[in-house]
Amino acid sequence: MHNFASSFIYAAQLLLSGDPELWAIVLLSLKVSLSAVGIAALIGMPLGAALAVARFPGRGAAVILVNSLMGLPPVVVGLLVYLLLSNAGPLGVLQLLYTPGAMIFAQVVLVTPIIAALTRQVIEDLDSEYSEQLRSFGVSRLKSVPTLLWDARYSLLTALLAGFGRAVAEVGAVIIVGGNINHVTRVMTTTIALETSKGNLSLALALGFILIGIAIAVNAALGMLKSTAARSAYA
Amino acid sequence: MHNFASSFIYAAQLLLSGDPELWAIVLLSLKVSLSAVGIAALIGMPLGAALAVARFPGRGAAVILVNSLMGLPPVVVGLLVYLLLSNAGPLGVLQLLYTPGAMIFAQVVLVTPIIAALTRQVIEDLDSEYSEQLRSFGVSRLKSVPTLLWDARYSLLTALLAGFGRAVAEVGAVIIVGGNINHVTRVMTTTIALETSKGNLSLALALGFILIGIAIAVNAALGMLKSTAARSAYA
Amino acid sequence: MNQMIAEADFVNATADKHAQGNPMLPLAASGLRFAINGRALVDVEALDIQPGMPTVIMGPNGAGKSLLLRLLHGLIVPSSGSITWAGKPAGKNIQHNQAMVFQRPVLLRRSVAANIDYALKVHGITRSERQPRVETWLEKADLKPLARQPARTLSGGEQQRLSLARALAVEPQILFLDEPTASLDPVSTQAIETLIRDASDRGTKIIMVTHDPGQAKRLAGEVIFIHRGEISEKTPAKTFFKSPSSEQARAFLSGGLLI
Amino acid sequence: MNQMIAEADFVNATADKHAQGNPMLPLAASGLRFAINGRALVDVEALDIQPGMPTVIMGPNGAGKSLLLRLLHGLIVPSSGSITWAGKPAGKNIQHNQAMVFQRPVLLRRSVAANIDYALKVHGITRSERQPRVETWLEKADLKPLARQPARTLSGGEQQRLSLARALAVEPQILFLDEPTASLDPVSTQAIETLIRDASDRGTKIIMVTHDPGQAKRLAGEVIFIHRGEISEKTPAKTFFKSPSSEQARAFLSGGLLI
Amino acid sequence: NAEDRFIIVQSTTSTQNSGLLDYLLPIFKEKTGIEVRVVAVGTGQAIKNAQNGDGDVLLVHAKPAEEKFVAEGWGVERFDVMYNDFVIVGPANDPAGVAGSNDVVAALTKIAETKSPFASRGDDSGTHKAEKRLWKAAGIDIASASGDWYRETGSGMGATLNAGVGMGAYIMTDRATWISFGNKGDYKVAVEGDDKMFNQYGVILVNPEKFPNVKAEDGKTFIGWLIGDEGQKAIADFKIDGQQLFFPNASAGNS
Ligand SMILES: Nc1ncnc2c1ncn2[C@@H]1O[C@H](COP(=O)(O)OP(=O)(O)OP(=O)(O)O)[C@@H](O)[C@H]1O
Ligand SMILES: Nc1ncnc2c1ncn2[C@@H]1O[C@H](COP(=O)(O)OP(=O)(O)OP(=O)(O)O)[C@@H](O)[C@H]1O
Ligand SMILES: [Mg+2]
Ligand SMILES: [Mg+2]
Repeated sequence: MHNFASSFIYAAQLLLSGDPELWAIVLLSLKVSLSAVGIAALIGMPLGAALAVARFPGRGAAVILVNSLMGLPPVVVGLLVYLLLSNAGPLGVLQLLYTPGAMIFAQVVLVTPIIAALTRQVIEDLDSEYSEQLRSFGVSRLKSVPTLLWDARYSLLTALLAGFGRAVAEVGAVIIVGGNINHVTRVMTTTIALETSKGNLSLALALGFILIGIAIAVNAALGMLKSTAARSAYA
Repeated sequence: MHNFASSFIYAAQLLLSGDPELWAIVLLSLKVSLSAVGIAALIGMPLGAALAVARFPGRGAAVILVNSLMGLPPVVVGLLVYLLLSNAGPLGVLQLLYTPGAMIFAQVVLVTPIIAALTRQVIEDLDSEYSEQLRSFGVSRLKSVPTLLWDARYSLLTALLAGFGRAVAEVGAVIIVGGNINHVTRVMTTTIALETSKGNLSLALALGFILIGIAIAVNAALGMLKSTAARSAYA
Repeated sequence: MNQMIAEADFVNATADKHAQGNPMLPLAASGLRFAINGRALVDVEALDIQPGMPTVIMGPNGAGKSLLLRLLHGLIVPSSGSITWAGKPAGKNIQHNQAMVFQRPVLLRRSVAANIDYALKVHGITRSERQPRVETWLEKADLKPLARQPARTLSGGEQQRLSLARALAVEPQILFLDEPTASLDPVSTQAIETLIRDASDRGTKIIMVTHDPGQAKRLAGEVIFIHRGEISEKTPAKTFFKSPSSEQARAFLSGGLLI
Repeated sequence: MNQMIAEADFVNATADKHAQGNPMLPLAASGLRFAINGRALVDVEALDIQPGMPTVIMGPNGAGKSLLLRLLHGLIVPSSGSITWAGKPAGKNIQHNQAMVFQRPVLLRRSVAANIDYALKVHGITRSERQPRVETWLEKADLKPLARQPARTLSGGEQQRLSLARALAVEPQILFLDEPTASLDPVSTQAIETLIRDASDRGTKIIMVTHDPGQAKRLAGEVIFIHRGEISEKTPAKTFFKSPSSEQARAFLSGGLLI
Repeated sequence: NAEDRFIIVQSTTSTQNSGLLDYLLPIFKEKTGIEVRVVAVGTGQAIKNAQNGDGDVLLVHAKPAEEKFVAEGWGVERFDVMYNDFVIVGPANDPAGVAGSNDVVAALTKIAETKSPFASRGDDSGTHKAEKRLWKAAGIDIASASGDWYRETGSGMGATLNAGVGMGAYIMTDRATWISFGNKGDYKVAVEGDDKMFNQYGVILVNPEKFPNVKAEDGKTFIGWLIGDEGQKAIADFKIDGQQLFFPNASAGNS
């Protein structure tokens, strides 16, 4: 039977060994996923909030669509982005394929609906309280988006973290558009997939523990930020 | 250049052809993911709600942990479940490996933290309103969980849908524990991965569109349920 | 205008001081109906509000007073009927010159001062102008020591004072008040009534709901009495309290039961 | 007990009717302090509440009345000090026999009837017993026609009546009321005061906050006056309104400014 | 219950992606009533899974590793089944000028000299191991070129082909996968026919003494069929576009 504890120890050893290749992979993972989440938040949060407050025919369908796109399969996103960025594709001139840029692109596509859908829910809940007051202030529905996003910022953190979780954990999209090229586009998840296919299950699991450790570190850092951020004026 | 429109048409043709193999795969996908989300909801919602209302030392750390586990990589979950269910593993006697049961198991592990983390946020927001009133009624923090879940049910739907999105889209875990065995454990995502690796990109993309269509159908069905459900008594 | 005016008659005497030229008035509504599931909650055949001293709306709980204010302020859309301001339908510009204090204050998740600042900002007032105005209104609402406190931790009365100060700060031409002193102690009530009177004297048209006949006597130029969504009467304040014309109002004022 | 009792003196005469044996009293607090960021918002050296007619808490906005109720009811934990009920510290059993109506009603996202039903259910009352009780209290709070309406769409006054009915329905031994009639019309106020008086007569100890001196006169057995978190005085109601012993209460009652 | 009569075969992606198993297995089931469930993963993972007892039969192409598997007692006995060959495919414009070559060492040397992109699976699979042996024979240090013109995709054959075609790189692949591959673009076989590019498949029954749950009887039946006349003929009969993909050689097999 496989010994989980030994994989834990293996993970610690790997980290402590200070292997520069491992660190390069860890850093690339973080760079790609954090960039993707950042961009996805810039798109998804206003989008989700607008969807929460706007009233237009077809809004119900739009909400269902955004919710559904949370189920975009990474492999499909990878394929779509691959076809867009490939030399034969419409964005081929950018020469992004098999670069970290392509991986960020694919993850943005994957994560934006998640952040948008969760933001819509949070903002809709807050808006049920704020809506009449804001309109009384003369703030139109769409113009109320920044206010709602700001006042819901602590609740929205969870949406952001869900997006980060998806980005940092997925392998299907980045492996297609990044190619998992050693020293260029190899990240944690693609390495884990590779080691698994080699049958190096202990190593794969150890890398998995390191990846979860990274996720915990990022979450803890954001959690810290949230609680040290003067919670004054927010009750 | 690849023609996306043609993949759309291809997808429609595939569906209309009524190919029993395709339908079997679609149904297995739905069965596995819906079961997994159902079980994950039964575990994750009370867990998330309890985390939202309970006060104990280490609660902050627990919240960070659950948030982080949203970033569990499917491949790692697949590996862990594989090692548990393998004949050499502690649960080998169950003979679940390479069956749909194993796939449900893995997806439950993957989805539970997502549902729990999002539930925690929703319930924490509602509890900030309800908490004192419920305690005045003599309802202890933990006993208030069912009330809070019930009164937040419409907001929680989005958490459920996020979990469903993750389950129906992921491939890394189900391919390891299910083995992508034709006619037995082949689902939409593993089929897409297989066709991609065969270089049948049009077919893969067409299957991807079908998968997204399924996600939309499930979301629309739940959305319908929500709006026909007497929204009376909920304002 | 800081002396304390308590005598209703004396107040009435200040009526002539009102700027008669409020550019948004008269407010006219006709055939105004608001129904939910076919049940008419507000059903006002005709309503006409002129410049002058405050118009006070009275009536039993659930009569439709709050709904009427929200209809007039443009927050909810009538099932049928129309509302015009000085002959024109409501629009962006008209909305801009109105403010409302809700029966249940909605305070933003910000500090007390930031709540006032926000209202001024979205009203288009520049940063440099805002700061002194925020200070002034904190002072007037007696909230200065609480300026940095999260608004949602204020006591019930403090919240009500803040939401009133926030509405007055933008110096609207029309101000809707929904029971603005319900949670205030007698001293605060007096102070707030003074603020309301000051605004009214400066030309702001006050349209307010209250359950306190004493307050209505002190402030009202005219009283609209609502019962089951319909206007029973609309009478100058003096007449109303002496001899209301509708039976419903008579029963209400004498403390009889209304069913 | 359905006749309408309005004369304060007559009410006082009913004091002897009170069940003297409320098993949870006396309520005693000592050294009770609640501070946020080092600022004491409530600071009560000693408090002793005995069975009998309602104890009414008065004081300016922000004095700490609501915080004191929440401390006594066990919703917030004091920074220091202790509270005992008939000599015992608060516990599950004691909590079970109390109810509170908040200044700002918190209604569940359910129908009006379901709100009352919920309170009864979590109080441990069986389904068969619940239904008639729900009906009774809907009737008493004049909410029968609104039984199926979502509670959160009620008007301000209706919400307040519902939350009072919900609290009374469990027949608590101790009932905290935080300005329970602030949004009520005069008729509803009378009806609610009757309900309160009935409960008090049946032995429920009422501890209530109000800003309305008239209401305090009508209901109170004794008055506690709070100023800046401290108890200025605790006096039998008759004495309090004639000659309050503390300067703060004197200023408050005469409408003077308190700073 | 016939429904329940099945064995699990741990195999590699080439046998599945080429369609060979989809062709063979129904024939086998028709005859014996035994369903064969195939888990197609990397060679390393397939062996590892078999070592955990999660399979009854192992069908892969990495002879040294297979022999080690048997020597360590995980498997009962190894049989040759069939072979195919590796080819190097490249873009039509042929930047290294190797098209038409049948000398793989010379071709690899040219690719390295011209620094033409080369996509390697880099996953320690049977194919990757064979490729590394060829680079070694050519005396080229690929480690120093990694990330430059030599790109290790760390993926299966299909993913590497997709990526290689996408970046215009040469790729070494087994012929079966290539023939059935659907995303060829303008790619053609550039190098083929060198004896060094021979690719042998073997089959092993997982040791039932180590894992009592191994379905030894049905497993043996499958192996026997595969290396017997019927199976061997079926392998030879499997064609795509008229081309034979695998060449049965069980009779010539060593044990
Ligand atoms: N969404 C709704 N659905 C059903 N009934 C509603 C809804 N909104 C309001 N009502 C009903 O309409 C009536 C009028 O409500 P409104 O809030 O205008 O009363 P009000 O006169 O302001 O009373 P109060 O003095 O208690 O504040 C009430 O009986 C209320 O229950
Ligand atoms: N979390 C908090 N942080 C800072 N100050 C607070 C907090 N909660 C309450 N306060 C302050 O404590 C004081 C007492 O509040 P409380 O709600 O008890 O007043 P009150 O006597 O009930 O007043 P009102 O009559 O207006 O309801 C107020 O000045 C309030 O601003
Ligand atoms: Mg109202
Ligand atoms: Mg209070």
